[in-house]
Amino acid sequence: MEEPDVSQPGVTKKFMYVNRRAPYGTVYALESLEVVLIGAAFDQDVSLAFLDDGVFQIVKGQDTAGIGMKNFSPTYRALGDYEVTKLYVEKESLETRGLSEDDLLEITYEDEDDDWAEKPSIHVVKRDEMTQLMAQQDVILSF
Amino acid sequence: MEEPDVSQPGVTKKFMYVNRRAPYGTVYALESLEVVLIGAAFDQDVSLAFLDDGVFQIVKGQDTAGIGMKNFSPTYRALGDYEVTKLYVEKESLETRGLSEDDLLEITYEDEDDDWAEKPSIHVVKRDEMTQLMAQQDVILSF
Amino acid sequence: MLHTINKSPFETSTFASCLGHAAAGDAVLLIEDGVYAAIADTEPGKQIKAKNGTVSFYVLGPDVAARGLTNGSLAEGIQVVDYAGFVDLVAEHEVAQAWL
Amino acid sequence: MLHTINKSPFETSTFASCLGHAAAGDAVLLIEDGVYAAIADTEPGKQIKAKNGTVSFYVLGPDVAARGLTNGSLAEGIQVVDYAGFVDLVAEHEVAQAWL
Amino acid sequence: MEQLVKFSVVVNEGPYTHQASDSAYQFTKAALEKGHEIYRVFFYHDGVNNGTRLTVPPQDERNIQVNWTELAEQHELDLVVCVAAAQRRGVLDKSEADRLGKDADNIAPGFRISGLGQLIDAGIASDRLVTFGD
Amino acid sequence: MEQLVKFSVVVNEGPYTHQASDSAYQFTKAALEKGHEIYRVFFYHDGVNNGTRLTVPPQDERNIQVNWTELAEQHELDLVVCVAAAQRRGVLDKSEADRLGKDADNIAPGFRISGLGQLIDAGIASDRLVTFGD
Repeated sequence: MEEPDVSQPGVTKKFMYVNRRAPYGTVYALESLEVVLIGAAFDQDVSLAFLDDGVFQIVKGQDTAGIGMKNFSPTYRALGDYEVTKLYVEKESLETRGLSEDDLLEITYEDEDDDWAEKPSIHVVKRDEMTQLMAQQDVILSF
Repeated sequence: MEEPDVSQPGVTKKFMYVNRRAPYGTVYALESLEVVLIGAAFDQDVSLAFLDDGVFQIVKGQDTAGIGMKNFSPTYRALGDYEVTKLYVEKESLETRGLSEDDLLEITYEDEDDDWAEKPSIHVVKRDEMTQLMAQQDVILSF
Repeated sequence: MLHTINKSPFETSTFASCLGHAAAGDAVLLIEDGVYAAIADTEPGKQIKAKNGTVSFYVLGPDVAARGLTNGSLAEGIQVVDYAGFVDLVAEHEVAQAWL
Repeated sequence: MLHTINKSPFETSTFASCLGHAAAGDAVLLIEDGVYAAIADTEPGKQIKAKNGTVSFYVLGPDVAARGLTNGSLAEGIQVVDYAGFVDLVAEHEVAQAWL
Repeated sequence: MEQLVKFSVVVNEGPYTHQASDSAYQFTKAALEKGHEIYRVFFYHDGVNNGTRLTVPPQDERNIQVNWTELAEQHELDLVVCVAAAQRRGVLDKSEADRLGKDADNIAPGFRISGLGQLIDAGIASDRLVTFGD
Repeated sequence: MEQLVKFSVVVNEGPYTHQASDSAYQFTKAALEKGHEIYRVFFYHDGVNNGTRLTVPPQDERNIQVNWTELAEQHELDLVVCVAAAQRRGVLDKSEADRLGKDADNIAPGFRISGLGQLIDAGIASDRLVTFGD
């Protein structure tokens, strides 16, 4: 049903998914993740940015049994299998929310260029680094 | 289609409609106004509160021709005809937004208890007065 | 009066506006993304601590757990309730006002 | 880069976040409820004035008129465009980023 | 003993996009379990989109419309979809569809379409009105 | 002379509740009037609700669905409704309805249902991607 329909096989663009919203209160986080998974089939240069309330998406220990909704946070941990390995998290956004990197999911990938060594996908960056990363993109998808 | 179906004819409750959102960007202001108009047939003790971005709903001079949406601001001026005569506007909300009472629609009603004298429906109140008004209500509808 | 807040205090001004209109003796219940206001040692968490006593603060436990927050990470004095407790709070207060 | 903002700066943190991530030479276009940020002598209006020059600010005229604001009431230096001007701005910048 | 209360619930957002409908459902269920009466659940704004039977969520996800329909069946709930809001957004029952010249309808079992007066009536007739929205 | 550009437009909110669809429509129309190409309009999240033919807005209000349908007819626009988002929210075409065992469909003329890959493809194939949402 979801066949990759790569109309321009030669083109590689830098895609950034910008996540600025908390999970569960609205569906944007979940449906954004669905785009990332489908997009992974297109062999583009993909990164994810988590800033503002978006950092709450990757907080560990989520347990949704009580609200009757699906806990989709484990899917972030599987992103490495889809070759999505660059997750940039804004330091200032964490701090404002009383969070540190220890509160986040452990998300890693196996680096095929380095004997499949397991490496962290999450990079905590300062706001001005985030600004620079955004400036390098060809396509920015925000939901 | 919209017959008033007053199930408890003897009951009069204090209803307050709390408006906290700007018009046009979202439909809440318009659809809230639709409730006020229908609600007027029920002979309750009705007031409207405008605070936060809700004060933008009653700014005068709205011209929606360029965005292809209906300008519903004239309807606020007709509220007196529906015996909706108490519109409380929060002073602090106006000030934060660079507005004063002069920027608002002139909304008046004819007072049947005072020889049909024309009187202002809008009352600019301070935040603590707004808090007190809210505390007196039986039903608060917020959209 | 019972006030409910369902928005993140870091994203919208709803939390601030509600606190600005909560009278002494009122109760405030944080639900959905509103529960983020309860995180201790944040700006909203400190405001809750400061206002606690004048106003009673509650947070919906199932929404806290969904978001990976632990009850221990919440600002002091906030009471955690479940949906049945939410129902009780509405029943106990004459009017419920939703801050959306 | 062209940034678009469609939220009121008085209601959400979108405006603040966008300005915090706009690089020198970028353009910012205010649309829908985002146009309220352009009102002179408000906190966001002052921030626009302060950042103007480093970043170029635009506002969508039809959204300004719909909300009863006059071009004279807008912060100094903001340029008013129509939908055709919006299209031009997107065309002139390599990437458009929507701050929602 | 706790005092029993007559509630009405207002749902202002559609299914899935916002948690409002889920929260309203959990609240309503909890109130019924405690023996309270639910006088009415009123769906307004995008909330009317909870009342379409055409939704097909993924199998590992809750079916919000079916949840409401089943709760209504179990407890004889009055689920009212606002007619004006529903027409704007394309939620119709058979008679509305016929009257408006539409070739299909999509209202879900257990929901009925009626006017905004039903919301005001709920405010008057209920002890408490609880609103869920965005 | 101005350079012509290939745009794609993303619409993330449904009709009426948010201005997003109106803004996207005005933008698309203006781009076409200037001679630019619109490669695709992609409807995601609640944006899929723009694609139901069952809407009946008041007569003095714009008909957002009809606006899109007519613009698509005039300019051969590719209006794509995301299948996953549409199923969650009850927007179906005839073949989806048949396949999923639903007794009605509601897709509007000029819209087609397809996968999220169409969004990524639009990002790759277009010079500019413009998003309208909430």
